[in-house]
Amino acid sequence: MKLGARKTILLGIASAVVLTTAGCGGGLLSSGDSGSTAASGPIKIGMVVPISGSSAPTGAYMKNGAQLAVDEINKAGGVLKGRKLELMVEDEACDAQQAVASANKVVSAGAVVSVGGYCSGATLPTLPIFQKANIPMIIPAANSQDLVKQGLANVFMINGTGKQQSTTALAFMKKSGFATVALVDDNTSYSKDITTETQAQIDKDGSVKVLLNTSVTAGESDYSAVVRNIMGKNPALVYWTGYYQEGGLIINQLKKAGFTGKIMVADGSVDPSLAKIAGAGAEGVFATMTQTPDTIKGAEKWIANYKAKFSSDPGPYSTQSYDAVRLAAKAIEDAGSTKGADIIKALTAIDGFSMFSGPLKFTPEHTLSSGGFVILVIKDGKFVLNSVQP
Amino acid sequence: MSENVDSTQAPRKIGPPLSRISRLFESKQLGWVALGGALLAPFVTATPYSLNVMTTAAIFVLLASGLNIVVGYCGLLDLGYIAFMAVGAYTAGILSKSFDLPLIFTIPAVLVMTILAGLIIGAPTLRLRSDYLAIVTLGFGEITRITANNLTITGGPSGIFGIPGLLTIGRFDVQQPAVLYYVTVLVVALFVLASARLGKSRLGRAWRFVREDEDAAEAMGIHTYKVKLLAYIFGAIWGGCGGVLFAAHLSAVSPQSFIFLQSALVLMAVVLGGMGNMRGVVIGALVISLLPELLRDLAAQRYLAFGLLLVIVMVFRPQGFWPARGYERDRGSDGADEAAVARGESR
Amino acid sequence: MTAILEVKDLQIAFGGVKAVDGLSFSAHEREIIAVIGPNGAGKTSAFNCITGFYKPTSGSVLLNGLDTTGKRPADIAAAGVSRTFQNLRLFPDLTVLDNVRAGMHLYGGQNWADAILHTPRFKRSEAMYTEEAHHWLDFVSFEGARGVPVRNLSYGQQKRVEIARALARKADLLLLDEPAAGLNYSEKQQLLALCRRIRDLGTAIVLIEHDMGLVMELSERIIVMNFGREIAVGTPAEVKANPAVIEAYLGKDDEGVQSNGDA
Amino acid sequence: MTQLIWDGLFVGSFYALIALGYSMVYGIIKLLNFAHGDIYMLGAFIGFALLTSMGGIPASLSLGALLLVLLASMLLTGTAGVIIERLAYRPLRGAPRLAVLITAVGVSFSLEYGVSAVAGPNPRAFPVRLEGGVFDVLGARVSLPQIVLMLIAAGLMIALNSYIQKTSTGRAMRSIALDTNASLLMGINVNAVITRTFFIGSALAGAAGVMAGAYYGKIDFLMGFIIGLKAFTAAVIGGIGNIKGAMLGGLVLGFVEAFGTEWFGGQWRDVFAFAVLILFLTLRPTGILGERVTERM
Repeated sequence: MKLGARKTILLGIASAVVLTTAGCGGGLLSSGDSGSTAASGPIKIGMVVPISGSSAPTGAYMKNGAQLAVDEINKAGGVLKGRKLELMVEDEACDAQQAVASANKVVSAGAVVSVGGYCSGATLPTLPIFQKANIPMIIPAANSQDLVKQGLANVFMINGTGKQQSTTALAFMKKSGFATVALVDDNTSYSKDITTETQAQIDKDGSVKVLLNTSVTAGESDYSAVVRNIMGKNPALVYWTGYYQEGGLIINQLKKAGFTGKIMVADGSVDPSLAKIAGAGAEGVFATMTQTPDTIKGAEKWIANYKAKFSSDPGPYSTQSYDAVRLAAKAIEDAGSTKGADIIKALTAIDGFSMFSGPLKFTPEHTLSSGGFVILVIKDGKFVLNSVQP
Repeated sequence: MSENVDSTQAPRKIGPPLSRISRLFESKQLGWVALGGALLAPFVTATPYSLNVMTTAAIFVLLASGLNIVVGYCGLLDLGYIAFMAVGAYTAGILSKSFDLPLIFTIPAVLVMTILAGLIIGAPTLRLRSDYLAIVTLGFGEITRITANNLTITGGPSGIFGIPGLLTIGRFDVQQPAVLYYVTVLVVALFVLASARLGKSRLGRAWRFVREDEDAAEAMGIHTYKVKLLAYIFGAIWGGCGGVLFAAHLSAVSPQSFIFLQSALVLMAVVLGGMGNMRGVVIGALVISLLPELLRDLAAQRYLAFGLLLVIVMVFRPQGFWPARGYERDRGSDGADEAAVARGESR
Repeated sequence: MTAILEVKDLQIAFGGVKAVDGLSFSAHEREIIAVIGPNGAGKTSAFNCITGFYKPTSGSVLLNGLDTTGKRPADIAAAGVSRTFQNLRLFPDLTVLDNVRAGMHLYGGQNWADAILHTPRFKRSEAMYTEEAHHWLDFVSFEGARGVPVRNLSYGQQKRVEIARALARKADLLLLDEPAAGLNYSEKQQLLALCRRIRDLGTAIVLIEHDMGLVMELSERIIVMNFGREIAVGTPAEVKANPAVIEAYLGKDDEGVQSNGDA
Repeated sequence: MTQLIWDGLFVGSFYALIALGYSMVYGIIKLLNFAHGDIYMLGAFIGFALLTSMGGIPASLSLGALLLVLLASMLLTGTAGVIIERLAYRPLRGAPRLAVLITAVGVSFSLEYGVSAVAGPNPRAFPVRLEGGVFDVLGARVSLPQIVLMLIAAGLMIALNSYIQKTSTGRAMRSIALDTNASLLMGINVNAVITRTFFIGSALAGAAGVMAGAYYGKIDFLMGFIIGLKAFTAAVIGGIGNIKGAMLGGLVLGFVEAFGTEWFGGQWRDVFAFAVLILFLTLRPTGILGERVTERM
């Protein structure tokens, strides 16, 4: 009786498998092409951003920005004679494994363009996936030099690179006469990229002196060690290139320790919460950042739309994501098709497409010709455009 | 109070496998059925996504079966197991990238490195009491991650990317998702079989003796320290090979993939599945790795669920959902023992 | 012929307390020696010193002529000692057979590679393990299921399994720590017979026991301990007559009666 | 230099406060309460919730309000600790260590992701800040908040110590630590004492959480993980199960980290702490003050 039972289950499983095999499509035997370049119906746009994890809030800002653009375009009649856009958001959680899974999901779903990418470390392993599928990537936020180093044809970055950011930073230091600077990163690839670039450019330029270039461990509360270090060197400017969580703490603790010099943060720290965490000490903190709606004249209408739609203020990279989608739509329109190769061609050809960061033209290595970085400063707990610009 | 006295008082009861179902689950063929299912799965769905998810799951199964040797068989709680995978992945990645080798040729080096890692972590700590050991392994896990994050040879925080594929022979590239999936499944199957067989050998029994009562084991001439170290080394090898597959699968290795959370997930797979029972562990691994993919919307809450589940399982069913079968065939037909169990329990 | 076990001036102290204070005795082939004495006399401590679970403060232990003082238990077991514990120390979740197989660990006969590849060698040795296990269970006349976890067995059965495990070690010297504790009269009689059968294998037995009846009937020599010291040695008759013993043990007969009664 | 010592001392007092809970629980039921660090996190969030519910607090009253909240959170985290012990640990009393440890890991996860489910994954800025004058002591900048916090910490530890030394409960705790079964025979209500132990330990951790929130100003649901491990390290350094040792260990670890980061750089800070932990466990598991435990057999 035992044997009998065993046989039946074996048979059962086997037959079940066979049936499903015969039944469903998408299997090895069925035609592998998952209809990514279908000639009709909505056009899928994939977006892999952090929905969970410590960077989740930024992911939400990006998602909203992209959604706003999609809705506007669809309201205006879509692309390629009335085909609607459809945004597909998947979680990246700043983890390579998650990102790869999500990227594959997006590819499988037949997206024709990817407009995601926030954590450089997690975005890097997704490059080969989109490349294999020949899907263009318009990366709105992640900006590590490593992304474009490999010179992949399908990768475009519309956020300023670490290099461009550090150029702006250096220019600002020289212009406002900061002779000595301390570079502090949080040991993430994004952050280290900026410090290394800054260090390199300063060394080349020579007019500013780096007194200290150090890293801290993200996720801790007590940064007295680095604070002590900075106090010892007493630079005119501290340039923090990490994210706002630690940035706020370090600013706060620097001020508590009686630091009299100025502090500047990179775009990763440009978040409303920075000032909240840093407390009173945040006043007068500079930031290197691409234009945000609050700093762009004539963007009030855009902000109003955003607020009306999501009943919350736009945040970091809302604009870049918004532009990424518009750019994708434009490229598809120009290409006149949803074939990856055509869209990539169209993207490379684009010239003068107007975005928040200014008119767009890609450099040979597919980055912005001008990073569009500006200097912000915190006034009454809000980031505003600084009077002095490099 | 003494550990051993504790373990005998452990609130466990392993009932006899009376129902037909459980007998089926104990059947020898089950492994083959599972393998068959895994091999046929791509015929059902072969989108890059599903293949990716299935490959990840398979690698996770390998990890779980490795940790099962350490935790399940030998009863050593390792909270930093993912470190071994990190060692494997980084060794493979660095070598294959810098010498532009197919990953497969890095395996010897990986073995050496992981065994070394096992010795380095195990040798000083295995004399510690189990709870100290747990924390120390956790410490080693974190140290490994942080070191990988700080060194330049490991590519610092952004890690290593653009790693060459597992193997390419002429126009045949193992890196194609489907092919890679099959390779992974077969490798994993072999490892799972191997660890299951180890569990049923003299060494495997020695591990269980150590788990149940170290002193009694010593008294029978078992070098508990050596035996534990062996468990560690085998666990390390399993993890290291998992690392190679991981590197091949993602073509990139970065520190964020080796946080404590990952170690904890593997541990959950082992504990929930049923410590010491390879079949249970495989199921546990599949559930832990596939469930979040199936219901991505709940992904954010899954750790809460897992945490609660751990507590509940430990309190109400410490041996896991599918515990190791506490029975073996007696000299006579195995009807005898069940009858006897009834007697045994009626006492 | 050389003694299987030779204990010379064994001493162990915990803090200030001297649990064993200068114990010396030796055991030969086919000899059954009983160590008796009131609770806390240091009998079990002495056992733990001999088997390496305690490191003696001073003195030496020789097994078949070679010095095993302060070696780790596994090595001493390999040198030819096997033991049972005062209160059962089986592997509760493992089957009866596996518990007995534990005693055979030193047989070897396979390595991990054999296990993974399931080589003929592996199959042979596994078969041998099982056969031996059954043999020793038969030897201790263990009836009942052998494929079930020992935790499901009765106390008496578990005691048998523990002895079978110790025997499977095939040691020259067998240390039994209160083997009769908690057994009823008939079980004790069976134990008596079993000990004699073990003795006839050529094994030397040293047992700690409170049941005077059993001790007197079974053992050729009796060592009486008190406060860690050996206060008397000799045949049952001699010890019975020894005034020091009588003093240390007021009414040893009650002892016997009690432990007979508590079945 | 003096700055270095002062900072070490300050951080160390936090570690000590949490280490106490570890040490007490371990000393009494040999349970490594993996979730203890998350109780600290819980305390911070409870404090956060209470303060925000109070609404705007004038700076003049902030310290008073903070003290109130501190006490309230201590009560609540203490209770939480007791509940956890009841539901998760007590059923496993006498189970193998492995099972209990895994349970503790589970509890830790439940707390972390439970809080993140309720309060959201984003870090929160603490509503009330301890701001205050700064003065110079032998070249070290010492701020009023720091002194206040360290006084509170010291006060709590002294109170605990005298509680354990003088009261009958304290004696009971010590006797259980020595021999649970014997204490049972002596008619000590072991469960009651263990409950009390969990309450006190968790309350102290909760206090540390609120203090950290008020001083550093940022809290998030994972803040307890690393500091929990550090606190355990501190407990081990001092000699686990030893109350004075826990305090000492906290301070020592504070120094070790301060000097370590000074010499090796901030990114190695955790490596440093863990290395110390491993060294102590392997070379001197009884810690600095822990007396030699007689080997069980």
